[in-house]
Amino acid sequence: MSGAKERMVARAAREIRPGMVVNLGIGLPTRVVNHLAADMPVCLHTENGLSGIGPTLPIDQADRNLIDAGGAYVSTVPGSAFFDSAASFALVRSGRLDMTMLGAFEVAQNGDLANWKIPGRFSPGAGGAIELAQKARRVLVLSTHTDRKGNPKLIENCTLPLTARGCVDRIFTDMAVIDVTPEGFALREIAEGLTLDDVIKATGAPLTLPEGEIPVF
Amino acid sequence: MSGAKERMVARAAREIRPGMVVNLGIGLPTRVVNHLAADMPVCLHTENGLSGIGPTLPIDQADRNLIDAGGAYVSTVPGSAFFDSAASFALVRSGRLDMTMLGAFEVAQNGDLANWKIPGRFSPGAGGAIELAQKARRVLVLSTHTDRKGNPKLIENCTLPLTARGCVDRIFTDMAVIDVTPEGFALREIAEGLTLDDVIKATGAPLTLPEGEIPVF
Amino acid sequence: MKLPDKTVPMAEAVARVQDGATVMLGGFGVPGTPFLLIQELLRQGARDLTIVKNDANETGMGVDHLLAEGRVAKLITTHIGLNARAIEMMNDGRIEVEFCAQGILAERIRAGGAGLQAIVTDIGLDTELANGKAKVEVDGKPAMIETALRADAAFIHAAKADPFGNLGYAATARNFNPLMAMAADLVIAEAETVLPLGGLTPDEVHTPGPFVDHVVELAELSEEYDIVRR
Amino acid sequence: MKLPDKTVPMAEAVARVQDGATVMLGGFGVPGTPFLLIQELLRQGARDLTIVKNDANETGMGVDHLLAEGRVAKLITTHIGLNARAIEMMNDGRIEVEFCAQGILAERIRAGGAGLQAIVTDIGLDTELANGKAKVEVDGKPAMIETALRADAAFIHAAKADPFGNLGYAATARNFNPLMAMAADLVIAEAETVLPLGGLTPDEVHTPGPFVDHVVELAELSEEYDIVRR
Repeated sequence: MSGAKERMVARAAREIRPGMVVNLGIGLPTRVVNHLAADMPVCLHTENGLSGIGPTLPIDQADRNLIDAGGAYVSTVPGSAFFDSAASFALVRSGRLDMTMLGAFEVAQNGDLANWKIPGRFSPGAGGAIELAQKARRVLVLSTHTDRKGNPKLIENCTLPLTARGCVDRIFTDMAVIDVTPEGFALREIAEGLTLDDVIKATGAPLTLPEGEIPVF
Repeated sequence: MSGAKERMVARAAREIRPGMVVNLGIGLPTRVVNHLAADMPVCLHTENGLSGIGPTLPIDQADRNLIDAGGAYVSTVPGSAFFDSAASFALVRSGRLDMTMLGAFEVAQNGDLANWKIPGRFSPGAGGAIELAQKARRVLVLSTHTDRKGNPKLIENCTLPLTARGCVDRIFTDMAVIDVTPEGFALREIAEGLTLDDVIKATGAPLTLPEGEIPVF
Repeated sequence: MKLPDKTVPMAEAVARVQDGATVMLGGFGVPGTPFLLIQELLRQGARDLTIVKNDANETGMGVDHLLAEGRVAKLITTHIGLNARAIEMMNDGRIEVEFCAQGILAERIRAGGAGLQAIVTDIGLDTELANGKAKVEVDGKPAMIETALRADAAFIHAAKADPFGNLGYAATARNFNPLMAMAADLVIAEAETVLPLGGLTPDEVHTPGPFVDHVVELAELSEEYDIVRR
Repeated sequence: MKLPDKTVPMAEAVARVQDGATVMLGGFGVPGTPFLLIQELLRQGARDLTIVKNDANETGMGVDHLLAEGRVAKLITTHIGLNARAIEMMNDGRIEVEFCAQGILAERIRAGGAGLQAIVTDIGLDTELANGKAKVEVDGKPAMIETALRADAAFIHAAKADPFGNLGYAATARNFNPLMAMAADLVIAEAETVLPLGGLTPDEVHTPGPFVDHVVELAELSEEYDIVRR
């Protein structure tokens, strides 16, 4: 993982506050766990039926019946609980999930999120993403700032099928930390070594800038 | 309990077939359990959250947390399971309850049942009766043939608020065994010592009579 | 990471319940009724309450104390036949009573806890419980919409808990408790025993900790929890 | 009374599944997938199946065998991203795929198992998953009706069972299993261990016996149950 991505993940980890119940989506969000302090009072949830995720285990120590939603062999901690898929999403939909971190194909300036379907190319189904995006109390996106072709992922309007409307609160990329506000995207922080112009050029919608110096992460 | 009532209960017990899941309503139906053989393969269900009801216990052996829906202190058998009220009625509504035995204020000749409310006099709420009556695969009524004033409980049309429409399959009283058929009430058996005329007089709707001799219970 | 600690003194937890609140109470008869949380609610004086409970307990127990002190405006329930005061207050118009079929009350609470808006059922369609409820057809068959129920607070009685709020219930004391423990903005669990984290194995947990806000350990049980001698 | 015995040989249980049946399969990825029941279904030859499963397993495992042999007409699922064959067959129109939000699939199955006609939810209202579904308002807010799902048969994988059909699941192998075990006319549970009656305590039971029709003890597990080395 590049230094910029690693710093993005470390920065996102600082959003997690004591007492929270947090679901970390597959991919980059999962890595946030490596940046949490051992004594941090937090409960990690995975939608396939576990609250209190413990460390990921190497294959030779794995329990074949204990995985997270991404298929990684995880472990429990004192106070973990197992439950079925209905209870797992009951927790999500009823407001007991304080935060989720998700990947994105596109985020619109009004907070719309598209992260599950590229028609004609990639339609695996949304899994749990729709409920996580629509119902977590705070939805953070972790993503590269642009796609593989260099096109911006932060845009005025989503072109892909939506996961949920107006759901995204904050976006962490390898270039910036950006909030979704009633006035659209608001730049909060910028990655070390980049200029404001770099970020503006890589963003497909207007950016509100902070007053004074822009914090660096 | 009178001899006629005792024989009614014993007769009703013979409706329970091996392999069934059965819910016995509060009152007379509960007593059916005393007439089941010890090696009878059957599962008794109580709607407050237990499958596999064991014998009722005297107070000095009772577990304060283990009751049936009527408040009796019961026990478990090998293979009993505890569950919550939602799972308990899931079982009832989804067709997993083979039979229920319920009390009645009124049964109409089309199988309508009223057993939960006498407006202005007695309105405690229906508890689980509506779901038991509407969804058990076979609904049996155990009741005295007439009310305390001698008025028939088996009538042409219910006058009281319904528990469920057209739900009753068979009625056991202290006077007779009567089926609900598309043609109305059909007499199947008569209590020892009674005449056909006794039963007809105590019944508030026409009775189809069996061909040949009427079996006695 | 370690899991957060949610143990608090009972008075502090119950103080968050305001006048006019809707409060769910676990229990079916005696088993599972949170008698000591109810006593504390009574002591703190909240009034104009809407109570959601399977039954109204018996005279002199649990919900009946709240009724006797005039704290209850409305009762959402399935059966109040063992509480003559509740029936009398209903008949006199001193409390409003909303009756549900027992399993439908359970499902409405569960739906609230599961973040659903409603369930669709044919239970009670032919009865007066259908009055005033929206009717819909599903696959050509008639049914009705039973809206989800949520509460401002739920009082839960558990046999065992850990500090994170994982709960285990005893025998038929489970009943409505795990459903209500999902369905309120403020979920307070009283527990006969609070074990250290890990004291309940992940498989023993009936209610997962994320649903629970406060855990209160009971020093000892009151007589109300005892076997009822009739 | 004693509780009925529901143990049968696997071939006898699976023989009750007909061509054209809707079959629910437990599991989320490997854990909880009834691989040996699926193998037996494949061996017996039923075709034109509608399969309800969270995912399509991975290539060469579980559901994929049924796909490869052309036994599946329709798949009701949440995510098939790990099975290239399933995606290809969907894109080529060789199978029909109905996608659900994961928790809504769980709730639709649970509703079927709970004898409800439907649930009402706002999940996916703003997405293409809302297309063609009946919309309703609940308390003035928009929502939609998601109909209950039931199946002709459900294949369940349990860690422990008793002869009456009480089931216990291991860790995250629970997932959809207890929901599907309520929601089919024919519920067949394969179990790694079948204990005598009483071997599961009443509190250890995840699926109560009355929901289950047949219990099949597995002599040994196949490689498909093993840890996946990627």
